[in-house]
Amino acid sequence: MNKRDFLALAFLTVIAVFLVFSVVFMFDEDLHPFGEPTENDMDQYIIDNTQTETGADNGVTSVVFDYRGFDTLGEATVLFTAVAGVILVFRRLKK
Amino acid sequence: MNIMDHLPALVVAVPLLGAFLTPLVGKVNDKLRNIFVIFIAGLTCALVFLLANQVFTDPDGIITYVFGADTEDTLKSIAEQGNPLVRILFEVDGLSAFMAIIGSLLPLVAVIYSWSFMKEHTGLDKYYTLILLMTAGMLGMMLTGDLFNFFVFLEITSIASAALIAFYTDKGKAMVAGFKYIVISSIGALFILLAIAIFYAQYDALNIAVIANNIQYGFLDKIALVLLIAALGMKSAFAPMHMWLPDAYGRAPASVTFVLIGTTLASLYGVLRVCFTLYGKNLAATGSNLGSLNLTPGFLLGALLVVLAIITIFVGVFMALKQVDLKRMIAYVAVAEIGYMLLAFSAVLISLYGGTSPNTEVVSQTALKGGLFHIFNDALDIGLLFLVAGAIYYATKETSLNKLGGLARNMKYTTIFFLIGLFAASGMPPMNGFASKILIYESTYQVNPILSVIAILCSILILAVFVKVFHSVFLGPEHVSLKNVKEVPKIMLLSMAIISGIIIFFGLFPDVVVNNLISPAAEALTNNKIYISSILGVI
Amino acid sequence: MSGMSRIVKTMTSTVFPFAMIFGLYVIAHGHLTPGGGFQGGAVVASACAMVLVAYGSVWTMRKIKEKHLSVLESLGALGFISLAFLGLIFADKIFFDDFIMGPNGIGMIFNNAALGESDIFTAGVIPLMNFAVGLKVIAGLFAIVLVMAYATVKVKEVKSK
Amino acid sequence: MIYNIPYFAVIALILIGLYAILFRRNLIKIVIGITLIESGVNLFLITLGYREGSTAPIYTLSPGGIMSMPVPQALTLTSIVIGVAVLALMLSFIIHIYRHYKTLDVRKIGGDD
Repeated sequence: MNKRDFLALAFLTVIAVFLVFSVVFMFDEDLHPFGEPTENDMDQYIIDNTQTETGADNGVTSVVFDYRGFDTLGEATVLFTAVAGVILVFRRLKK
Repeated sequence: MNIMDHLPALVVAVPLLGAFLTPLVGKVNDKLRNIFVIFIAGLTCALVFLLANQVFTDPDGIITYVFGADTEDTLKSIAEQGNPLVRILFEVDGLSAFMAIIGSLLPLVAVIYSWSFMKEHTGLDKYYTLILLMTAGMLGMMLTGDLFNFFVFLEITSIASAALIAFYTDKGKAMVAGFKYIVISSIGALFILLAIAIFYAQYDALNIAVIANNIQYGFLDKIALVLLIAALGMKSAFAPMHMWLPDAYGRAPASVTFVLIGTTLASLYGVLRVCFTLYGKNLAATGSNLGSLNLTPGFLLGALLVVLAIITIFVGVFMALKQVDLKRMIAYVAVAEIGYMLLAFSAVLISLYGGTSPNTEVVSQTALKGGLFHIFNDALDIGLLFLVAGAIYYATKETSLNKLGGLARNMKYTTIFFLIGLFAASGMPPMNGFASKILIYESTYQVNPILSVIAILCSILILAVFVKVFHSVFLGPEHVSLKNVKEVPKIMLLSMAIISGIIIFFGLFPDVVVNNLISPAAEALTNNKIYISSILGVI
Repeated sequence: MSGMSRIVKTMTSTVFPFAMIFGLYVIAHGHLTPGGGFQGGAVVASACAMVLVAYGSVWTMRKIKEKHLSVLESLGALGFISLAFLGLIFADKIFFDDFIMGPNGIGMIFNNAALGESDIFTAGVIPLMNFAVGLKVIAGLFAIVLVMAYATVKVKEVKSK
Repeated sequence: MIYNIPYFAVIALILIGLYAILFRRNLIKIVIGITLIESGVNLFLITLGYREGSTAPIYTLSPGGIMSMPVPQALTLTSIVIGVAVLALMLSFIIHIYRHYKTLDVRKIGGDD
């Protein structure tokens, strides 16, 4: 094991110990245990109103295309950007 | 439909629409496409100015726009019935409007410049599409009031920039620079997403104002702060993470670099928004005492940033001294200029929350105005220098300092523009750089005299760097290969003249700019209560 | 990349229509069942990518160019943003408003809530946006895969074909 | 405590990804590291939205009962699409870099053209 790999392992171990420690001990204060989110006004509002406000049965689609539709425009733009970028990178250089 | 009510949405939607239309228009005719792109960039710029005018004349100084529902109804239902805020909204305050002016001005000049600068290249349809997408992404980052939306626009900006940095695909170094940039920015974006998830887990909200109202500054919030500062600092080239910037700025076409400056500043805007608005409530919380110092979170953050700022200035200046490539040298000076802005903002944090200096209010306001003014000046000065470097490359196909010389004989106008940029970037009196740097020196002197001494010395070094460049590129003996160099086309000179005109105007009348543009932005930055209460009603 | 064996080609031709129909089903029922424009588009694009793998990129490039896909993608993106802009003109006159649904909606067929009854003609502007995004994703993903596959073909191979 | 296993999976994914980015020298492996971090973050988002005993937030043929939270799922969807876009661009850069330098080792690229 050379020096570089040793450093790598030491660095990652420190981060790992820190994160595991934080997950184990910080649960009751900040982060809620898996399966029990306590603050959920926004999501409950969406579940209750998706059918009447947007007319969609699928709650996720109603978020994607109605409540947070502008994000989806951005997301579609990201894909458009990537396609334009890939085509630009592989273009023919001579006219 | 009254167009004035929908300005925040149109500012982002118009360049997006233009970007989607550009490939189709490009099928018809090249010239038509160029005119179309300039028209769209100009329209965006005009819309931004109208919006800024609205914001600056608004009594609260904040314009809100909710997507997909009536703005007033939504805000009323939040304030009165206590409904949660589920939709995305744009919240434009003085700072956003100020940044958006920069973000729309740069692409306009860049597309005018590209008309003849990029004429010989293929793939211009995609090139112009990506420039417009960068514009839309930048403006979206600056105007949005929603964290996840900020992330999405950040990704649009970085993907478009990465593809454009690698525009010269026949050069291996350009591809490496693009790869570096996309790796750095996608890691940064993932950090931001992790921070957003942490906020979502605790407060079930994605809106900046709602989170800022509820924030507790607990353990997880501290992790989120570190993640956000690290990621946005990485994207705005703070010192240990600046490595991508010289590569990216140096390898991209000059017109792209000009817009890239705007994207870097948009990330810096993100840092400001996070520090002052998102965590604004917690910065003054009482911390432990160390001697006479009160270690509030704001003071600690300021102390951290001041160290980063000094390192950034040093790295930028000293690396610039030993460069032999013109564009890389200017890129390192750009790093140093970012250090100056960071120095000003950390001086604000220290003087506001450190509680050591007697006239806190004056010092922090001076530093804040200096920092914000310097954001605009940096974009103009460094941008002008890059445009000149691009013009030199256009005329000689060369950027290495060793192979250039005596250009002043054949390229008179370019030489004048370079001189203007030189004086402005190194903060010499008649130019705008002086107007903002003097504010920074003044305020940092009050915080700690050593800081301002370092700042002044480095500024002199920047002047030395550029005088050396000026001597070796424009004066001195003419190289044999450069005998037949011609002045660049008029349209490129026009775009450089626009920027020089703004620089000289800012230098001669700094008060006009400070009173009309900077003061509302500074006001918006220090007072995050208005930002929160304009969404959630009176708190 | 050249084509693969005859067995693979035959299997691809058989499976391709089914994958296509499944993808289009996912797009069309985005507002009722799990899925939507992105997911269905990804399914259809994978079907196209399967053809690309089986028949080789040179053959595929002769059938369809990335230029055409790029135009299709632009059209999809334009459709999506136009639906957002139409919200400015009709109904409540707000960007990104659902101008078909609701009390002021102008819709003839899409203007009713689903309320648990499976019907494609519900949910206002959402199915239309699903179709626009679906078109965009199909064209976009296939264009990326096609361009990248064609770029890795050796120059000799192109000339010999 | 044992129910928090998803969070540990998130930590493991992010750490493996960080390791690959920081200490691997092959460009493709760096990209794999980025996608691993992305999976970790997506898993974290999805995990946040789960309520005990809940079904998918879809009313078509729904069995009734509580539904899980829809917003994290929508965010994850957006984040996945963005990940695909970034991945495509990074891989095309790698193809070009390989053409220029005939290697994928980070130590050997970036020299003169």
